[in-house]
Amino acid sequence: MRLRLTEEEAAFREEMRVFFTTEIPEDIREKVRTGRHLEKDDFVRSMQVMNQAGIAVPNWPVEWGGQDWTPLQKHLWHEELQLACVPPPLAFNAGMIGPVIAHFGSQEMKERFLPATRNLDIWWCQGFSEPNAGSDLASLTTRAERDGDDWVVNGQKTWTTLGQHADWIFCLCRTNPEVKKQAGISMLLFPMDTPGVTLRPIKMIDGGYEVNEVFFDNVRVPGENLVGEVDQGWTQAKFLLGNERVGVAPVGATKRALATAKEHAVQLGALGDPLLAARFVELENELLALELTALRVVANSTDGKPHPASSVLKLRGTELQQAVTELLVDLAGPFSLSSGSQTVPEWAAHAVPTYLNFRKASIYGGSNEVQRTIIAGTILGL
Amino acid sequence: MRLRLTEEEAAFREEMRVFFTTEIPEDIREKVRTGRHLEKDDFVRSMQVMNQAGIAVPNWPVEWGGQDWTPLQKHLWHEELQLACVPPPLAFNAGMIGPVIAHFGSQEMKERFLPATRNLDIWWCQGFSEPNAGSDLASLTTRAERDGDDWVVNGQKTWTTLGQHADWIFCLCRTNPEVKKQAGISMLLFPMDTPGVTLRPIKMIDGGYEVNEVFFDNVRVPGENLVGEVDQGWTQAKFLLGNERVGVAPVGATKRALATAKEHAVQLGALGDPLLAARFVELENELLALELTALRVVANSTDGKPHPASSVLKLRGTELQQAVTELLVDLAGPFSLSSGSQTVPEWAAHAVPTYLNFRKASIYGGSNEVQRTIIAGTILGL
Amino acid sequence: MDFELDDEQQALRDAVRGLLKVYDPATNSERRREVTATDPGYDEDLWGRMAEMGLLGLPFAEDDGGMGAGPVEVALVAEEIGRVLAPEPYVAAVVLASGLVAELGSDEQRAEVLGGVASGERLLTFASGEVAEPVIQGARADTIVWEVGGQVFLVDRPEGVTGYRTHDGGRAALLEFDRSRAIALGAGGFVDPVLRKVRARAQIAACHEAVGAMEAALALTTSYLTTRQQFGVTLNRFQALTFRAADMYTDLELTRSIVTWATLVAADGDEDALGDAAARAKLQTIRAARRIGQEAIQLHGGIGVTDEYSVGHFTSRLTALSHWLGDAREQLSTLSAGLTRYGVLDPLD
Amino acid sequence: MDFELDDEQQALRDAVRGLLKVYDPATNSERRREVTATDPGYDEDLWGRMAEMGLLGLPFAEDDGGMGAGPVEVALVAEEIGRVLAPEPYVAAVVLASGLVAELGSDEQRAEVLGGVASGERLLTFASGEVAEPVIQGARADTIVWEVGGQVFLVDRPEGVTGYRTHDGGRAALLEFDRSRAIALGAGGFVDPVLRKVRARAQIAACHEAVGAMEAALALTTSYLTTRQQFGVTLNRFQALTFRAADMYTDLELTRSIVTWATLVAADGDEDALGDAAARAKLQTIRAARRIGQEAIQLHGGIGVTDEYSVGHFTSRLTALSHWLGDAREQLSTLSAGLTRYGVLDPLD
Repeated sequence: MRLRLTEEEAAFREEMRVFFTTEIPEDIREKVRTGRHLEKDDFVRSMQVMNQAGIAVPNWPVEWGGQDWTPLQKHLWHEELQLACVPPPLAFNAGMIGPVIAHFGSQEMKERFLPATRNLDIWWCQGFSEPNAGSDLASLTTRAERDGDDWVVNGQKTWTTLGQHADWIFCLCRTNPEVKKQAGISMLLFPMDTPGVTLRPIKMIDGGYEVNEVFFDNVRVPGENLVGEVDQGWTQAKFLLGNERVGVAPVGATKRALATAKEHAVQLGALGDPLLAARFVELENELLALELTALRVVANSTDGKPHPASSVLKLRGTELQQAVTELLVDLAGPFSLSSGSQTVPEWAAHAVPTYLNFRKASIYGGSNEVQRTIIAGTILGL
Repeated sequence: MRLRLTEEEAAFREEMRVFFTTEIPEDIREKVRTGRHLEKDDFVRSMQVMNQAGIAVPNWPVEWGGQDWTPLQKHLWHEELQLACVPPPLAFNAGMIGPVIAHFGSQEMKERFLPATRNLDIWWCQGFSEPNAGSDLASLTTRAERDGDDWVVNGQKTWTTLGQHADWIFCLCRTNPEVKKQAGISMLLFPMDTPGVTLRPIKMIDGGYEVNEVFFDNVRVPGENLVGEVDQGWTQAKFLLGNERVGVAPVGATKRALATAKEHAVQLGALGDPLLAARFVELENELLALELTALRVVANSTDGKPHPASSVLKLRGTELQQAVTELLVDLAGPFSLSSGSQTVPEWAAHAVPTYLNFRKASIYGGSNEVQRTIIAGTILGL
Repeated sequence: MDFELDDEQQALRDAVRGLLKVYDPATNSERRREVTATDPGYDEDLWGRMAEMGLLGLPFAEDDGGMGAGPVEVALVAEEIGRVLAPEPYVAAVVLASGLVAELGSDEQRAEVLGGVASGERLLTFASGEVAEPVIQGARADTIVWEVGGQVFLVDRPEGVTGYRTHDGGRAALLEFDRSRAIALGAGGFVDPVLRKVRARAQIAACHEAVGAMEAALALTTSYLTTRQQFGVTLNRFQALTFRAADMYTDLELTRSIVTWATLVAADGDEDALGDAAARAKLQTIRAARRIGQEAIQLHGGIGVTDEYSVGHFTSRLTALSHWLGDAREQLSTLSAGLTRYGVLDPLD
Repeated sequence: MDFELDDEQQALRDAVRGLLKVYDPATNSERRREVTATDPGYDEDLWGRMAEMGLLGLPFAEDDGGMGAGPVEVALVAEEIGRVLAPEPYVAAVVLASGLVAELGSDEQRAEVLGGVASGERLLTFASGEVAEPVIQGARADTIVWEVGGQVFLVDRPEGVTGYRTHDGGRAALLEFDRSRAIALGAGGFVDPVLRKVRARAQIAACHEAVGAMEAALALTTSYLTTRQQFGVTLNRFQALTFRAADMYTDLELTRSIVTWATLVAADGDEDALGDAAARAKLQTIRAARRIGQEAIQLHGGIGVTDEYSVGHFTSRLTALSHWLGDAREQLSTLSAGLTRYGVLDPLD
């Protein structure tokens, strides 16, 4: 057992810290810091700076731009990034389709897509969930039918996050309705401006736009845009969702949000209230326990597969993330109603919209009910 | 809508308060007040004083010693009794078998048992749960077989509360194994000293004895001791368990316990701690909301049937009862370890044993899981 | 003790429910969105119909142009408003601001101001000079009931106030009075006890609005659980979800009890008891509102966080009601201060 | 950063586990009951075998007759003790009381006292003169390490002390010193920093004991859920129950992380950081212990509250550990006081 980082690890961490706090444009980081809306261009600029330095997609194979880092280094990279208010590399590119193409795609497909994907020249979106297939993803009904060398796609996706910015979609389609539902699914790639693709943004409870419905009406997709083999989509989706759970606990960002809340409380002179102080102490402590658990998990993951305890990180991580937004609402108190005002501090005006928006954290990306099911089943054998 | 008690109701309440605080022996009430162990004789003396005054079994039919009280009067009787630290009339007699005999029994059976039951000349115990039939009561396997006019009982019961004091048992037995499990059950009455009955006390986690296992080895029961009709036992059990949920929320006793805890906190000079004060406020408030809910339920129950919301009372009532025992443990702090000591206040020495013992409150008499199932199913239609 | 509405009260409730049915998310999910999209954020025609029904003058004396009704009637209006999230500023305008005029105004002030309130022609709101709290409908109200230093004045709305949209779809503004003409209500002077009393009544009415909203949020949730399919069955087959709905129901019923009790305390007229009862009702409401608001969204999944589906709006409104007129901190501090003044807490004494 | 035991540590853990297997509730539910039924409430033969294995001198310098091991080794012994609820007073006697002697004693005192501790011949315990807290094994201990006014003394156990059984099956006593001969440890004087350091180490060891107990309580519970039948199926078919087991696991893992980290802080030797880390580990342990202790009983149903089945004993022991060496109030107050001294809390700095 060992508490400290090695000298190399500490140096690596410092290098990341310096990079993120000096190389990523300050205007972008300030937006993240104050919880303001990020434009598409903010994500692109930030990711391209990282890609330039070769650290946009450390989890990818080295030959495709990844890094031969230890799990701890990847963790440090991710934590420092969050603490420095850097927008994380776009998950759909860096965490989802990139690794899938690198693992399942042909050499042609890799060459065609991976460089553009890690540089955010292509903005990907995820075509997985459907109106009647949320947690029960495998029951999806969007179908792709062979027509010569092409596929013709019909159906509908929903909860397509940031789809309004997307250039391409990776889309799970039913290619064989005759077999067990998991066995008849394939993954297709196609541009969002293909004829027959329609996107409808869904307004969120905080007034913003993040998710979309996407409709497919006889969308023609060339056969070469099939990832890997026909009917291999479920395997690819499981691979992808496993990757999605890496770094799922937003520890760094939540720590930063909690420290910022503490600054507000000090400014308000509110920390003299022992009940409020106790609430900070309990949250900081749970967050510390979570961070240390994340470190344990990265320290023990050897084969790159997601540790089953990553469900613990997602579950408690989103609970704590939400608890901090709740704390900010209570800190704003009566001023939390001033959500549209210019006369209260920005954080207080944002408090309730952010609180409401972050209810999604325990729903998206595998709801907390799904995480509990995984913990009970996979870890506890129940 | 009306806030106040009517003059008559207020007078009734005062009458109960005076009776309980002057007629029930002080030594018994002091035992309840300090959480000391009650002997069999304490229950008997207390109930006999009440029976003498005609108020031991107000829920029974008037001709058998009950009272023609309104639901509110019954509620006031029950609350005042708890606030005055009077041991409640033995539930197995007053709340369970008495009403069952009065409702289902023959005239002979009523005359034979009811007067002795309400005077606690017979101490009844309940033979319902079995090792493999807890929450799933209907799957019981203790069987009663016809032998001439008699029944012969074989099997085992468990969780028989205070069975060590019992003179008689009311016992659910399977009389027809061929039909649907609910349809083949009958209720038999027999003395605990019948040959073939063996009782084994189960030690509780706090070191006391409350529950027992009861074994039946060819126990011969005369046919006249069958309650009502053969195979009517499930109906009788549901009737009984419905009654059991009346007055299930131990509001008065919990209020008293919380007020006593507050006295201890004041004596310790601990209420200056805002966190502790807030905990008292929150508990008192939830308890107030519970009491007012109990009042709403009694005010609206017209036909004597248990209101479905009684599951709410049992659920939250036991949660709050447990929360108060937990508060006392924390109040005792380091002294809570002195559970066997003579040198700390009695309440502090009792704190943890009581806390551990009262974990039963959310298990016995229909666990909180059963109550949530009832609320979700019966009330919410889920 | 009796917690049931009498026949007349039930008739009033049915009438109010009928009037507000336009906002019912089950039958018309668009109407509230339309109304809250443009200033003043509520339906002035509907406000006029509420006036015609007598709702805007409900708690005022008949001599002042009101209906002479009591807290129970006000409570049931507030609860119906909450049930459909009607954006009309009933509690702020009628119960709080106009309530102060009814208590403190001279005969002339009451006749003039309350007459206009009851007829729907004049919108009042309340502002405190001490705290820069958001003023509900501060940019639309005709007259501000302004409390400063424990005294209360009538002030015309300043010119050129710009309001803003609050997260729950309402409207608020920050008001600054600069050489505005302020007229003392009645004889003037320090009126802290009256301020406390009227604020407590408004707190209780706001709690009823929250109870209505919680009941509706739970109903939406149970309905969703019985219709939404996942893994080939409806969601109510998942025990972990139904148990959470059971806990929501338990929270709702306990809150309904304590809030109704507080209304009866208000009706009973004991002013000492009123402040305590309001603090208790508010604390319980705040706790239940947070749990129910969060669970209602979670049990809906993805659509719960969209603007298109109504459940998130309930959570937003419940959050607003929890922080308006005193948040949990205030109630805890009030009740903690009184903790040693009694032993057992007895609602029947 | 590395949270794994090395090979030597794993070997030690396996040896301790083997030694304590007599108490494993899965294989021998009676042994602990027998041992705790009669004074001194622990198995003196087993204590002797622990001495032979070197466990009782584990953290002392080799020159003092010890093994020169560190906090990690102590932690794993404590965790094994917790896992089977072994009633041997390891943390109180070895980590706390003897830990003070090791830090403060003169060469002669260390040689004499610690030698006896390590060989199992002399039982030490700790008593504070300030607080009339229960003294673990106060009626059996040969020597009391007595803290009064920030100074620490060695005192022989007074004659005629009567102990009592604590709710968790242990033994404690109230000690009164009346003209007892007290010998200052080492040079004497005020040694608050050392007291804080040794107490922090004992707190962390107690947390490890709790982690072991929580792990075992969860294992008992999951095993029960997969075997106990109700309504024709095993209990693990009830989603509401399995979700609660998942929350127990989450609590356990988070606690294990923070407690292990605190041990590494102790091993690292930074005394400023140590007190803070111990408070954090203790607070998290107290919170998790309550939830896991309560849920373990509830998920067992009726047998959970019996003395015959072991799960309730785990809850009892977890409650004792939560209140011993500083309850939640103390940790909250310590940590609240330091809240503004840092921004982001960083365990890697």
